[in-house]
Amino acid sequence: MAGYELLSEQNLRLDGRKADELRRIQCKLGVFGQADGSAYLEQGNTKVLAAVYGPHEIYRHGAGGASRPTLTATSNEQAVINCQYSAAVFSSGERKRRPRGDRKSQEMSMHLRQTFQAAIKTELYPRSQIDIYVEILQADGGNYCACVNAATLALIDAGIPMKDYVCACTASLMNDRPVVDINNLESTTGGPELTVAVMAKSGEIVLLEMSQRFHVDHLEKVMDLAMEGCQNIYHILDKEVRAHVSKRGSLLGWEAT
Amino acid sequence: MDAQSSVSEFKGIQPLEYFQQHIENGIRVDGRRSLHDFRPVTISQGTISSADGSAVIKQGNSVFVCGIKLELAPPNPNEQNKGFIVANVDLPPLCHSQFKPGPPSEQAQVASKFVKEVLENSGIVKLEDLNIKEGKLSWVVNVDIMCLNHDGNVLDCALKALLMAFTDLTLPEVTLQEDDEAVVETGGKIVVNNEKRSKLTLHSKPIACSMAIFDEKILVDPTEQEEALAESLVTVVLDANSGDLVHFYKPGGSSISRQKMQECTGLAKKQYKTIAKSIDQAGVVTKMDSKQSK
Amino acid sequence: MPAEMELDPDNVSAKSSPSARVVIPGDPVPEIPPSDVVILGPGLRREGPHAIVTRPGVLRHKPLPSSAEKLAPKAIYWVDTHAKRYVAARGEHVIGVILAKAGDTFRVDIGTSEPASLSFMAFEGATKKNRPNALPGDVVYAKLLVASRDMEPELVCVDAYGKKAGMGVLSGGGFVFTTPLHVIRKLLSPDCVLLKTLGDSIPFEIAVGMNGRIWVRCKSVKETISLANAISVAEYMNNDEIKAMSAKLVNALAGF
Amino acid sequence: MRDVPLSNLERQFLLDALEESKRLDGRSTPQRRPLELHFGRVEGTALVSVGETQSDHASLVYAQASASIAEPAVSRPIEGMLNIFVTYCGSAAARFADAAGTAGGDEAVEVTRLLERCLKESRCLDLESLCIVAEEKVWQIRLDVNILSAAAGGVADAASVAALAALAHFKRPEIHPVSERDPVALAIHHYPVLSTFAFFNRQKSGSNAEKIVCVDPTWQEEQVMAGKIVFGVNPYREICTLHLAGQLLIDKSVVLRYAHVASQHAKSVVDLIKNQLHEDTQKRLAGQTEEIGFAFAFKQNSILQNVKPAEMVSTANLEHV
Amino acid sequence: MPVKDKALELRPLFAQLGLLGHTDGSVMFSLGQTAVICGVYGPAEVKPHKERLEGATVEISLRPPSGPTGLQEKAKEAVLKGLVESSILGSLHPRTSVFVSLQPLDMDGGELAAAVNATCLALMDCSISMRCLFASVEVTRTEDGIILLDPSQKQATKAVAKATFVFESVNQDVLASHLEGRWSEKAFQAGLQAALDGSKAIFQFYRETVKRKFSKELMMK
Repeated sequence: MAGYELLSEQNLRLDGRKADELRRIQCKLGVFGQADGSAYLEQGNTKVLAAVYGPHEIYRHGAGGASRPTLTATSNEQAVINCQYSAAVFSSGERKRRPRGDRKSQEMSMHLRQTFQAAIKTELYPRSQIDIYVEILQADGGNYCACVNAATLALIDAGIPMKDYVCACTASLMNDRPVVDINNLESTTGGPELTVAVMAKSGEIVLLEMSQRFHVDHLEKVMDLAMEGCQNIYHILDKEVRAHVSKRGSLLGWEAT
Repeated sequence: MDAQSSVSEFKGIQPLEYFQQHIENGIRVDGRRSLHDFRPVTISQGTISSADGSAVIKQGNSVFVCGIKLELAPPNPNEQNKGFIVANVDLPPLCHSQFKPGPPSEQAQVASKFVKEVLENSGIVKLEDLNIKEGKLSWVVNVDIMCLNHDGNVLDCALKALLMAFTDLTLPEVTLQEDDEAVVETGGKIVVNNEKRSKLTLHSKPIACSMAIFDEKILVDPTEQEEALAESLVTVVLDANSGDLVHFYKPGGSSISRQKMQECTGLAKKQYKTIAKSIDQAGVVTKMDSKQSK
Repeated sequence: MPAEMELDPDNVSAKSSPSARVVIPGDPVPEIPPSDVVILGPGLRREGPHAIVTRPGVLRHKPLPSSAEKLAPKAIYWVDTHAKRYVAARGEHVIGVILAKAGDTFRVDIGTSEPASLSFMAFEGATKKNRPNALPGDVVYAKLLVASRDMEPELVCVDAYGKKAGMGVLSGGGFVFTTPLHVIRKLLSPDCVLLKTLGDSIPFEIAVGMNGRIWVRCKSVKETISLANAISVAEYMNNDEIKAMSAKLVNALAGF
Repeated sequence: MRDVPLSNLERQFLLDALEESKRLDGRSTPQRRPLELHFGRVEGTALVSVGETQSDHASLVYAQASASIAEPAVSRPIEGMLNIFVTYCGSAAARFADAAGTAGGDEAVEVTRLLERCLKESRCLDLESLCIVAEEKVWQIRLDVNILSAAAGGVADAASVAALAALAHFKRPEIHPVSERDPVALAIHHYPVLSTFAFFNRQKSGSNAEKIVCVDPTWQEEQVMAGKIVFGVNPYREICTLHLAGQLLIDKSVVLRYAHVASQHAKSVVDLIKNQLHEDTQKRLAGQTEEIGFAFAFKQNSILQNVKPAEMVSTANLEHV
Repeated sequence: MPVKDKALELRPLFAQLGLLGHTDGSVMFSLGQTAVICGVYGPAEVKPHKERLEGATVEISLRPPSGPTGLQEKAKEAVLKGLVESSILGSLHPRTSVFVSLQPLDMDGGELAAAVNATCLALMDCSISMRCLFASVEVTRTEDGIILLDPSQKQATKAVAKATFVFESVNQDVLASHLEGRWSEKAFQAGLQAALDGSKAIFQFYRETVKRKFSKELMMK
């Protein structure tokens, strides 16, 4: 498509990966002192910072507001999740005019909120609010996924109870073959992009997004690969969390078992 | 002393009654002797040297400035032989406490729309006159009317300021290098001769006369307070050259009968000639000054 | 205000005979005498000596009763109008949805321009310690104690004797739906056979709020849905049509 | 302004009814509501209503396409542009009645993005045919979608039909320096249509039990649902948009199943658009100018009607009860 | 003044009340082929900073058929606001708001007049207490002085001047006026007279519409 051969004859992609290979993920928990929880994550060249504040009392003028009309009972029964997605003006090739507030950022904020409203045990914190801020420092495809993964780590760092890890991953279709975790070049020149966020252990889908078109018959294999990608990401995140906790724990004087 | 303080108390506590008593006696709160009198008008032209045409008008306590700035631009592809007029009325927070900082207030937008409509209806400037070379270059006339002190009758004042600024306006001579296709884009081949300036032909002279209706009585040139207490407001715009009705603006408020309407137009007709004359005289006096200052 | 003329009562009754008719705002009603011997109900007001219509609808009147009845010595005129938005009126029963708790009161949405307040103490048997058990989103059937254009409406769930008299939190299932206000007036009018006809064959419980909300509960979900539909549909039916529709509904529910 | 709140009783009743596979408006769970489509007098305008067209329980969406000449984006010098703007009008619901014009907030963003994905990112419009001079001048198509009533829910679905219909109906002026040629229709590659599926958790059995799925949810159902899937599918069964959100955990097979249902809906919608378009074109050709436009549609009483004929309501509602 | 009879007739009027489910009053209105949808809420909740103790706050939101809301819409909103404020009995509902939302659908001449008439019908459907009704008509004048009442876009192409008048129903007084182009005194009076005659037909139409709405009610009792 469009002049590029995205998948070579040896089934290698432009950046040398195999079709089912993720980009390198590096992450770190607890990077800020100010926030209640924070994390930094690199997925290939996509770099994200996430910070979590809360639970605290509800501020009326949160960035965003409820996506559906505020239901009478909701805030009395469960925590309000407030998310803000922002991409630094220097994060992509052309300078962005404004870091947030444009339609795509608003949508991204909305999706993040929906995702974490489902994953966090919100019923434990009635009449409270939890803020999740994510900042894209460098964008190279799969922004939503990187945000979800980083926010999951930040929430864990903040000690907020969740039902499960939420992991997100993208997948696409090249020459009728599914490929996982696509980068910016692949997504702009290539075909469709499918984004999945799943609960890692139960395998249930929290969010599913797709753009561009492809035939229904291909949906299953692309989705399968994306979900497999989520599982792999889960293992990477989980390893880092365990390492982080045992390190912190050992500093506090208890032995990691 | 005593009487004075009781008057000011009366005014403060029962503004409507205070006002009513004046009107019943055929005088105005600001000291005018007749319901049909205008407040004194002073006009100066060419006060803003950075503008291509300007005027300041003071009508009672209402003060308005109008500045006209010229720009060059390629004409609209659909109307290759026309220029542009962009008119805007601004009521900034400094002119009255009722205006807050931020986007233009509803009143300012309505006034802008009114001025625009009068410009179109009266045909004061022919857009064809603003064309320099067909399909290549035209004048953009940016008219900005700003209120410095708001004491009623925004529409009259704005229109007077506009008219005076237009009479003051001079256009520099512009020559366009021929047989070059990319003249306008490059901008290099346009020669503007600021020394040689010419007047714009004005095809009409729209004069507005605003009236407030209060208890079946018509108050000409209402102040801000009178406007607030009035039942409805009417603005009649007549062309001083032809006597045609250019605009009859009545934005809601309580209804007026057809007799009242006729009475309003009648009053306006009586007034517009004197206004036109006073404007002309004011213009002549100050024009000399402005020339010297330039 | 010009002084209103006193008018001969005989003259009044002679004038107030024309049948009901459709009127629109601004219409004068010449048959209403320029005096205080009539009561002007909703949709009418006086301007000088004349009565003027302010809301569109059907002009109705209750003629001057015979002089034997001393209790209501005035003729009543009003306009039957169609509206969806409720304006609170004192003493009316309404169905509200609790929005929030604020101090010792509930804020209750009754469809008016501002929420009504309902004190925790305005329930049967309520004391400082024994607070009513209601949450935001719950539905209450209550009576308007205070309703004025300048004040927040106030609800109570007890009558003058401190008894609940059918009012309180509506619990145990059932369905709430909204209809235009004139449907409520029709349902409650003594001439309307709808509820009686339906009740003959389907047992149900109902609470009717003057604010256009109706709560119904039947034995099954199916019956409740049918009943709610039947009530909404009856808006444009006369009594014969209502009877026919009820019969059809009962048959359908029975499985024919 | 505040909306009328949905009470706990209504929520519970709705869920109880769904447990028995019953819906308040008498539909079965996989049943859609009828759609009505009308074209305006001006080319590129469409009005879509969805819901009980015999009462005021209907949603109403108006879409208008217009064109202007603009400079192309640097990254795509030979392509025209399509911009979509969704506004919730004050009449849609009380919460949108605000003169300051928040224009629907998050809800408008959601519908806008869904339409953008469905129509823009799926490249259903042939943007290259909108190029006039490469790198200099291209046609910019502006699509305004105004939600006039949200009384029956299903706004996104109706908006996609209205938007697509407006694009199909639109004719842009032909730029030609010599003669004034007839306006030309836009080149549309394929017709993707949104369909929404609402998911509800079963109350009694465990969380693993299969979810209850409602096609084309009403506004009450939208308030109570646990989550939803929105598909943008064209009649060729190609997925253009997929959006799953809410507090919902869904199995993969479910997604696949409803993708097929959505494509059937797309087919019927595209048939509707094509039929109506054909009728409209015929009338225009025949010069029956009196019989085109919304005013004519109003008079036909086909767009909604507030008199509920007794026959229809009482029996129609009972069929599925 | 040469005046043709046909020129002084209104185009066919049509109104369907109460179609927007979430509003308190609504109408689909058409004047010839010009079509407008209008929805009204009221007396409804008011924002604290807009609250007025002496009466209802009126807000108008007029959407353009396409593109962002511009100066033109703002000016029309101001006219409509004045009309609604002077015709409803707002003092009966202090600290509330009356919100009018308008969407023009098809434009074929007389857009402002159609918006005004739709607003009046929607207010009636909402059953807000009103002092009087209002009706609006557009008139145009051609070069040779012919007055046309309520012309369609096509008929108005020859017009050199346009005027829209709004009348109230009780005394047939003028509530608002809006002029485009130049009018001589005489032509203006002729136009005003034509518009006044036209408005009578609109008031009659209002009555018919309300009669239709209440016809069942009358029959029932």
